[in-house]
Amino acid sequence: MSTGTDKTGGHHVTPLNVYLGIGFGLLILTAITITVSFINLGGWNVVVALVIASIKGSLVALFFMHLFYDKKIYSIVFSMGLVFLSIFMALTLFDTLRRGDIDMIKAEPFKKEAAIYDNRPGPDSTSEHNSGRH
Amino acid sequence: MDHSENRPAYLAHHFSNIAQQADAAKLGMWVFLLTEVLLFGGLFVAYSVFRAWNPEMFYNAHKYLNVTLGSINTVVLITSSVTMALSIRSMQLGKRQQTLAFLWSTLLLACVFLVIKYFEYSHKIHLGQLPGKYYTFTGVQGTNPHIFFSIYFAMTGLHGVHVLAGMFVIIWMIIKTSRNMFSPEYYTPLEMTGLYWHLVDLIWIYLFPLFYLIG
Amino acid sequence: MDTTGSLFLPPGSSTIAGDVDAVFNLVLYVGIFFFVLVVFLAAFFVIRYRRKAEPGLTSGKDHNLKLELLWTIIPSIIVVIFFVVGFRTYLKMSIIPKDAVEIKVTAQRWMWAFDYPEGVNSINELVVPVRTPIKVLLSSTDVIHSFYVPDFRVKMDVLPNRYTTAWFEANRIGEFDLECAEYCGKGHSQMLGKVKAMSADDYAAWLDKASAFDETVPLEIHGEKLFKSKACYTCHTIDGMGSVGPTFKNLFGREATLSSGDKVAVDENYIRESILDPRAKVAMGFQPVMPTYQGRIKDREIDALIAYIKSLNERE
Amino acid sequence: MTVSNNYLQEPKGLKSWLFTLDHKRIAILYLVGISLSFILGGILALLIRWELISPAQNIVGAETYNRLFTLHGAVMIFLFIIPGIPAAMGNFVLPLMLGAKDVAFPRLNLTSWYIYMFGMILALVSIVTGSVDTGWTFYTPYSTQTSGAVVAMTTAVFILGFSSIFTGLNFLVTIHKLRAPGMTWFKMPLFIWAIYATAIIQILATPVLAITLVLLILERTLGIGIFDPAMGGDPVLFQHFFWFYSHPAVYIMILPAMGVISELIATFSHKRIFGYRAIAFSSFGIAFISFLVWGHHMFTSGQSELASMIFSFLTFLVAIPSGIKVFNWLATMYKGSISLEAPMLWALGFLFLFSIGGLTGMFLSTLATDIHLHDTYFVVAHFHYVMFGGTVMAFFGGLHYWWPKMWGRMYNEFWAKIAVLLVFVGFNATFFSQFILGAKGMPRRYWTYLPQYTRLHGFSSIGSIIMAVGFVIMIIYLLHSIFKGRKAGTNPWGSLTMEWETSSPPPPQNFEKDMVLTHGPYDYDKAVPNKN
Repeated sequence: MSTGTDKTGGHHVTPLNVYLGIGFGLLILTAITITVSFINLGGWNVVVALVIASIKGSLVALFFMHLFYDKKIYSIVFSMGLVFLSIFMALTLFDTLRRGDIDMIKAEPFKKEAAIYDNRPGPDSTSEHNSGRH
Repeated sequence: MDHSENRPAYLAHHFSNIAQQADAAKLGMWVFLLTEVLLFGGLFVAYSVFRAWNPEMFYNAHKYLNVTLGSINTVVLITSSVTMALSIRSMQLGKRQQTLAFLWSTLLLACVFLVIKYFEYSHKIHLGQLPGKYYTFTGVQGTNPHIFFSIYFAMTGLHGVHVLAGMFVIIWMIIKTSRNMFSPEYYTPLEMTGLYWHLVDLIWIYLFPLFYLIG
Repeated sequence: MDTTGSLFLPPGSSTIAGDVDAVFNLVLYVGIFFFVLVVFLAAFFVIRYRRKAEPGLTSGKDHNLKLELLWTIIPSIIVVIFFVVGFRTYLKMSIIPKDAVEIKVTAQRWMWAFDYPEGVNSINELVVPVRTPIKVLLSSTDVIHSFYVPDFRVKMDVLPNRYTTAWFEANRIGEFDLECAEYCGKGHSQMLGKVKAMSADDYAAWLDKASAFDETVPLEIHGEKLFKSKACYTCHTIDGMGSVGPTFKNLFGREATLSSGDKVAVDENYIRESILDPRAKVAMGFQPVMPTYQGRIKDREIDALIAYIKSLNERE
Repeated sequence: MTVSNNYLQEPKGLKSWLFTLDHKRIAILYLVGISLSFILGGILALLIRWELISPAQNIVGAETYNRLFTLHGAVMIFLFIIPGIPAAMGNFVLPLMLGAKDVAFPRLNLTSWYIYMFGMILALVSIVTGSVDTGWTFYTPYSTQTSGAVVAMTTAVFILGFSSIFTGLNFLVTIHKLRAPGMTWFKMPLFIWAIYATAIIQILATPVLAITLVLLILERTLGIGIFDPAMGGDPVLFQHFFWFYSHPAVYIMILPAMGVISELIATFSHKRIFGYRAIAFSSFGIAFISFLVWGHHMFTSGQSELASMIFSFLTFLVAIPSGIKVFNWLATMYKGSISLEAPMLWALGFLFLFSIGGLTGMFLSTLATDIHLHDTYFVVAHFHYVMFGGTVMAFFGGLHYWWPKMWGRMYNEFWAKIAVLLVFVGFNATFFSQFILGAKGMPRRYWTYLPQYTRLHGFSSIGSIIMAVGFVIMIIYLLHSIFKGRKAGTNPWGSLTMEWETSSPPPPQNFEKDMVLTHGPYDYDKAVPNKN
């Protein structure tokens, strides 16, 4: 088993127009994402940016990387990366964004500015140096 | 061993036919790309954590990135992806000279990308917008802007290393192609190079809005 | 529930210990049941079905839906129960009573410093009134440590640049071990302390005494006590042996070489400076790891320590 | 039926070994590296136990002690257990079990071994150039502040990670593409399923370790400030990064062990394995859940209570597939024909110890009790029961099982039984006492301890000596058997999996003919293996 070629054959030749069309589409989408970034949508900016990036990414993966024509296994392998990356991100953010649930004092570092700003004039250089004392 | 007499030289002894070998290589390559996604994934997680903590600082710091250069680089990489795809298509059709031409243009575009990146980096280094404790710039409002630049340099740096590695592989492919080692029947290494190059492009597609276009 | 102390657990001495130990014992007994079940079955099968002759064909039975559902569903139910009881007790351990007395705990390599609301402080000895909820506000000045009192079943990591909290309420008078449970380097295993739970009267008396300096005892005897209570002994010896810091034996009056190469006479001023600003003049061959005692030691106490160090010089 | 040419003899010469592409030879090369690592790690462990026999300074000071336990952890984990079963045993039997001529990418396979050796040498260099005292966990900010060769050691681990990734990648593709005709997915031996699940973890988790170590090195050299609190970073974030790899890594260690145990129990019970699909799928269940539970290492770290709750719940889920495996193994033994040869004794030892290791994990996933037990000897005992009682028992069980196939010789059965007995007794003495120590409040990584813990520590140290004697005996009779052992037949245990259909040791091309599957791996109800 597993030695036969898939139905489209190992030598699917993508029409030239598909490549050029996808490439053109990617450039258009790039232009759109740049334009949108200059419009203030509040929290939606990042959503729009990521949605457009994902459309672009899908086009690259599906056509340039042939996932659209190839066996499903490759799509599964690739999407595993996204699944596990999401798990990693989500569970980590469950910690970092929810540290003040029970005791607000735990949510913030007591010295917000890093040590390198200690002797530097800056907008926020008044913070207490001897951080152990309280 | 009952190997059939007409085994081509590029078919390794432990595979029974070319399709099996090509499928194995492709699966291996995709698994490798999966590891690349997770390698960058760690940095994406660090990015999300710190951006969620300091959204203002990220917004203020991103203004010091040059959107024009970033956009040009995006266009350059997308174009290089198209030329890479076309080089493989030409080999499928048996047009070796065309393949070479497209590979050379991909290589050239990769160079352009890195040169632009070099100018961006040197400008930041000049201003003191360096990662971590070498950060000396004072213009950015907000908490710990050096972390923005740490993550920026880590992510674009890792991406740049991948571009560089890709260039070496493309050079190798140019050599192999000009030595007539590929044919419409066998061009697996070329195909694998293409997959890798598109992934490098794909990662940049995410890096670009996340750093240059924080709205 | 009073189920504290067993083959495994030390006697519990906080209000939460009973709850924790009840959960522990629940998991323990269920665990023992399953362990005995597995070992008994394995042993029984080995004896009963021991190979006696060359085997022929054996039974091909390879599934039994009822049995498989049984050993999937029962463990699922048990783990959900474990999770729920564990989480409920955890919430009790995490939510700090509003009337808790707040004591600031600062961990640094390798000692514990405690600041009480009355302005008193102590080192390596946390004195608390019994039957009073105590909130410890934890922070570290260097690396991660962990505040661990086994008898209270309380543990919390102590982080640099961030506060963490824990609370406990001692339910009996006594002395309990305090240990650092997060690896922090060379002195990790000596980063020990005591929690002393006292009656309310004794606690008040201790606070009084701690804020006063007892002039009736000779200064060097007082210094000897401070040598222990301020945890000098974790890094300095009095018998001439090397340690993290220089030995105190024959130290006074000697000429010391600094890591900068300069030489300095070990006199009253040098010792005073080394206590208050330890990193200013570090002796050659030692790491600048000593924490500052600025704000943690009184002038009179420095006098006492100097007197004690002087007393450690051998007479010719 | 001895065949004149076998992979050990042909071709000859050192060069033919160092540049071999034969998976069997690469397995032997791995076995050498892994055995040396195990011996080194074991010596370090004995030194640690010797130091801890009493609270006084017995042989080394605190600083040296800290280096000893760091090295013991790093060597055992990165150089022994993680590559142990997959790279050494998997490399040898995986293609044989599939009826394949080699793994999918033989050159990559050899490269993995060279990367492994390079990582090993770099790790050893770090010992010479100042050593590392951070613990194998490299927690920040300690690891960014301490002196010593932290960069060399983390680079070594980074490199070893690539070896692990390439091995996983290679096996995954081999399993997909190189199965013998007739071997459908559900006719594969369960060891293959276990290796497959392991490969998935290796591929998905190890890159995160790589980037974590890169960031740690950057933190140490450039002070980038992502993990360092003084630079505005978060040390707890480092723990997330580290455990996102290192918890699944625990399953990189135990899953192949479970695969070995499935083979041993089926062969030595001479019975069709009970619940084949349940065992195969539970490997995947465990592999998937392993990515969801890393936060249980951080219940006291200052992570949010919400995260602790989620991680506690998810952690409990691991118990279910693990339990399913254990019950299926027991059901396999029911009405079998059980032979107590040495490999089966290791497998029974595994059942006993792994049950304790697994069940004590319940105390640690329960939030309330973990607060008390975290970072104490209870945890040390728990993971040794899983890693040693589980993986190491299975490793040696598998080694004894496949030994005649590897070398074509039998070891001395009597001494083999003595050795497994000594290891079993010594192990329990060493580590069961540590459960009690931990629950009583003895923190881990302590160079000295309070007087109330002295008796149990002494007991533990004596146990470690018994264990060491067992291993010394094993090394002697195994080495002896390579040269003087009785010649082994093709199928000494009477097993039905495919690796027993070729001669012992196998020819360089594995099989004399192209293999076709004729019976399932556990068809003891249909086919009688010809035992010889």
